[in-house]
Amino acid sequence: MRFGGITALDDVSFAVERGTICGLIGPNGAGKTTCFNCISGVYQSSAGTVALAGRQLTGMKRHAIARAGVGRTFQNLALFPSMTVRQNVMVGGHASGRGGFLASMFKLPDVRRSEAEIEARAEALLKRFGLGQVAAARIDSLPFPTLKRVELARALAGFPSLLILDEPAAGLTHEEVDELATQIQRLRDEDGITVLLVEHHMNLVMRISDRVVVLNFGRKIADGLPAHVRTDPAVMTAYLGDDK
Amino acid sequence: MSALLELQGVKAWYGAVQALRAIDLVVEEGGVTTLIGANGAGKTTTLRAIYNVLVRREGSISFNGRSILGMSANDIVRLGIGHVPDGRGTFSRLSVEQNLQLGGHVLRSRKAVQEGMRRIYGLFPILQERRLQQAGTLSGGEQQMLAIGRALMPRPKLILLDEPSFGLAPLIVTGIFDTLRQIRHQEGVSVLLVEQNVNLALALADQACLIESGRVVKNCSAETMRNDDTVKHVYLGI
Amino acid sequence: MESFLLQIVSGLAIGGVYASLALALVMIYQTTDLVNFSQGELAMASTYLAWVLIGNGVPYWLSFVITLAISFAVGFFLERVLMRRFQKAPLHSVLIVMIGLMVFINGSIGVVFGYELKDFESPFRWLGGTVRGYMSSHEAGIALVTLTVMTLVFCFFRFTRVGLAMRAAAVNPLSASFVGVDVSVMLSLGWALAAMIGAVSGVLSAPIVYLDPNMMLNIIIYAFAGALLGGITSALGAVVGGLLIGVAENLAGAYLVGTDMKLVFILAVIICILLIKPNGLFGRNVVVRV
Amino acid sequence: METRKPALFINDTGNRGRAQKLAVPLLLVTAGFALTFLLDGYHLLQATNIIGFAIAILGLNLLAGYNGQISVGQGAFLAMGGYTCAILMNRLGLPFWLAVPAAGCTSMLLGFLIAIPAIRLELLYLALATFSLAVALPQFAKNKVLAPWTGGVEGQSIQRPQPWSELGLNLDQTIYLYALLTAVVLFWLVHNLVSGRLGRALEAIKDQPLAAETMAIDTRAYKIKTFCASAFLTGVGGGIGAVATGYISADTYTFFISITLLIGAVIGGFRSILGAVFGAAFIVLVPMYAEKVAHGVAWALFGAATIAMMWLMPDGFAGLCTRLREHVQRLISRSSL
Repeated sequence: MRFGGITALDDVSFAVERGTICGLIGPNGAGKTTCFNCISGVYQSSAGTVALAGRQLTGMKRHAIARAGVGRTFQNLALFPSMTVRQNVMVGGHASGRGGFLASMFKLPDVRRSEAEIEARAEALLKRFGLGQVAAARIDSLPFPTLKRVELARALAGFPSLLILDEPAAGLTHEEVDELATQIQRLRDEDGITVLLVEHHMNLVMRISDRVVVLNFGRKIADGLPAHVRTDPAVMTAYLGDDK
Repeated sequence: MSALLELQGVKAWYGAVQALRAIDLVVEEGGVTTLIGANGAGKTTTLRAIYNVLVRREGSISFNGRSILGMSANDIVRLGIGHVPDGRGTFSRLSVEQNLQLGGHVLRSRKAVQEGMRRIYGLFPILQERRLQQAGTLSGGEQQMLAIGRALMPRPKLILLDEPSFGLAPLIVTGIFDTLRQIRHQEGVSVLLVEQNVNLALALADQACLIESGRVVKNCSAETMRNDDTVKHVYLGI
Repeated sequence: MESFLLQIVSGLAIGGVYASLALALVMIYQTTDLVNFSQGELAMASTYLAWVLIGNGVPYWLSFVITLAISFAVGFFLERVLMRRFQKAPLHSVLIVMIGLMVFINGSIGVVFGYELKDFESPFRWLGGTVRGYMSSHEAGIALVTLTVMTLVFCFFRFTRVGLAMRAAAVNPLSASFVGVDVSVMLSLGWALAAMIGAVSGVLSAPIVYLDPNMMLNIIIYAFAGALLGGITSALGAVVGGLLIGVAENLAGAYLVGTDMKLVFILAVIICILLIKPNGLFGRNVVVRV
Repeated sequence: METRKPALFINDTGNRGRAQKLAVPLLLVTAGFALTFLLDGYHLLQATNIIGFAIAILGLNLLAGYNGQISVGQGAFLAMGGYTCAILMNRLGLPFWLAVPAAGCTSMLLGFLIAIPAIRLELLYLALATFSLAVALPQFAKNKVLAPWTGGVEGQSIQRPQPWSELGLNLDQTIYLYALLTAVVLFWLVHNLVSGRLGRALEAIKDQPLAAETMAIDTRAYKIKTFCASAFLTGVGGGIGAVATGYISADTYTFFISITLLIGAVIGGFRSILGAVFGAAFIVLVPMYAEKVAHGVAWALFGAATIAMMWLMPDGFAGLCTRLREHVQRLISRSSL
């Protein structure tokens, strides 16, 4: 799996190994989010390519990228407020469902079966993330940390092979971050999902990443094991400023 | 020296998201306090909480011994707190002069506005040259000067500076910080400085406050903070 | 050739009416990013007010001034009392509230004054029948008054403290509050000024289209077109756009599609602008954030 | 991480029994059926009108309430449906029960043509464009070129269809019953659509278009299809209205008809199926009585009701019912504890 030379940023290239967690960090304005959006197709990169398991994603429509196996979460949450928690997670399984407008209107047997599959998948995920009790609750009635889990469950419902997480730790307490770390590791170890993690919470990134990529001013300034990256002088300068 | 601005146990929320959990902070009369911390730690949010914009907050915030918790931003300006927001927030489609005029919006007379503009042009001669240009056409450094000048128009007792170095070349940043030193003495203004560039900020400040995930980790003199490893821990997860 | 010029000149005059209503729309758009669908009906209500005043023997220009003042106040309170409650509501709710307001005003005026057409005297009779054969005296009057109003509006925004504060609040409300501008008052003032400028367009167009509760229905569409053509973010654009639409409407009516399809023509213009050049002639790029 | 007890539940799948879910619709259909034999001609005509409007509003609800696209010019589809029926019945002698679905189809075609530019517009501009369409609509109807088909300003009568006398029904009853059956089928279809996977996709597009796309939902295709379905429904509604009234003209399809549909949707509740029936009843019944007082009263009431509705219960009458039911359920569950 590789992302070759994403521009809009300045010639950034890096690759993420299958079944690993890769942390993408950098100070404010470093281009993390831009990079992120290039991968999920929110922005079109002006040059360079993004490829998933050898398959070109560049130029594909967003929904097609999602169908190809890229799942994501959003920094400020992008849940669907007119739906329940369960329905939110079920939307995540949209791609695996069958039946168009007419088939759905007449509730053909195939549509019923596909609906049952999506629901079963959603139930399993709700249970896994401890959301069983709030499955029928409206989104706006739930606290933020719970919603973050809903979003994670929703992203998983689509069977992604690559999951990109946009600041999953933002707004969480220490204990909640610990639990999040365990969950992300489970994604890698049990589901075999590749995770790209954009995060400000250094502690989390350093703890669970197999590899860390550091951006600054739209350029890659470091790329390697967490232990190496955090002692890299270029990274120090980027974060703390020049030592004068 | 006595406390000019004091925050005690301040919490703040963006909608349902709690961004500040417990912030205690003091800016002394005539002093410079810097608020440092990694991205997303809640530095900008703290300034917004003081100014009562975009966030819902709890706790105690007092200025000059008087609680400003229930006040709206436009009243807080009148009390003498200027704000140089993140991203500078200049009115890009208005001219430099109009930006400064707006900075003097709370001043009563036209004469006071004129006088204030002369003062600001004295501090930043380049702004006088660019007087009639649209603010959006200025360079990043000039916009930063304009934003600072605008905040200084009504002679505030305190200014809140949000990342003045953001997106600027190192040489320009040094220039801005030199000017800040000069302003501090010339205008007798206290400063609450939020800055990502820790070393630069600590060189200017007397007091420093390090926060992480919306909580104060360490509150001490800038001198002590410089020699403390907590900073590295917070920034780099060491 | 003679008649072609005539069409242009009279188009410019009626364009003045569209321009003022378009200016009113832009004023609210600038502060709230909303197109006020009830702007035309507000102007219609103002026109009825002027009609009542004149009917009761108040001199024309005094009625004009009183109407503007009351419209100003109504606009101010409408924002304070009604629209403010929907400040955080989803966009479609606010649009529906505006349409509800429009329907309410239309119906209420209909109940009080009835739906039959009423004559509205032009105040410009004394100018004589036509000016050099090109425009009727009323058209010349429209041009004169709209020009004056626009000039006043521009001076207000350029030279006064409040005008500058309003612009600041529109460009960047957060920064405006950082310099001590009370943004919420500026919002109300925006509605007040819009209602006032809209009233000018209503009172001036009444002698042409006659007074009835539906008089502004077509005019508001021309004003939409004008505002969009100029770029909905630009006051100057609204004025130029309004004038251009006036001319285009007249020319299209005379040479292209016939008077009975003018509205359809304008509809096509609106859709073309939206699809091809949504920022209009003078509008700035609206940056979409993700 | 202990989760807070949820404050509000929505009834999604599995919360209520099947019988309970069917109770209200069954009751409505039975009552509707009974009305065929209870009402006299004039009132039955009004009831048919309500059904026609209900189907039309259902189309608007699907478009705006579920998919988040607003249409202020929905009258265009109503007109398309009405004129199609008139032309097919008068010119080709088609029976009304074939003309009405055909009306839906022509209207759907128009919907498709409008959708292609419309889905590119942001909500505000979509509202603006459709508002303008609503104002310009009568000019299409009055247009001289189209007049041979539309009947222009004078309008045209629609041939009275044959009643189903074999079933012992007179003409009014025939049309009413046909409308009722059509409505039952269409409401059932739309219910199926919105309660399944596609319904969730449509709402996802309304709530968070960007997130919807990252869930592999093709927003563009779904928006166009929704537009078409909505136009179909409103066209059928327009066809039924025209057949029931037996006469249409340019004045039938003024700007006000578009706004009336919108108001009906608001009153009933955008995001509901049965709300369309309440909304339709409101827009037919209120003018029937209010306009006796003075011309314009209904319109003033519509405006006031719309504002009040958005202020007090933005989810309309249907939303009020849901909340009442939730309230009752909570009381019951509390007392049983």
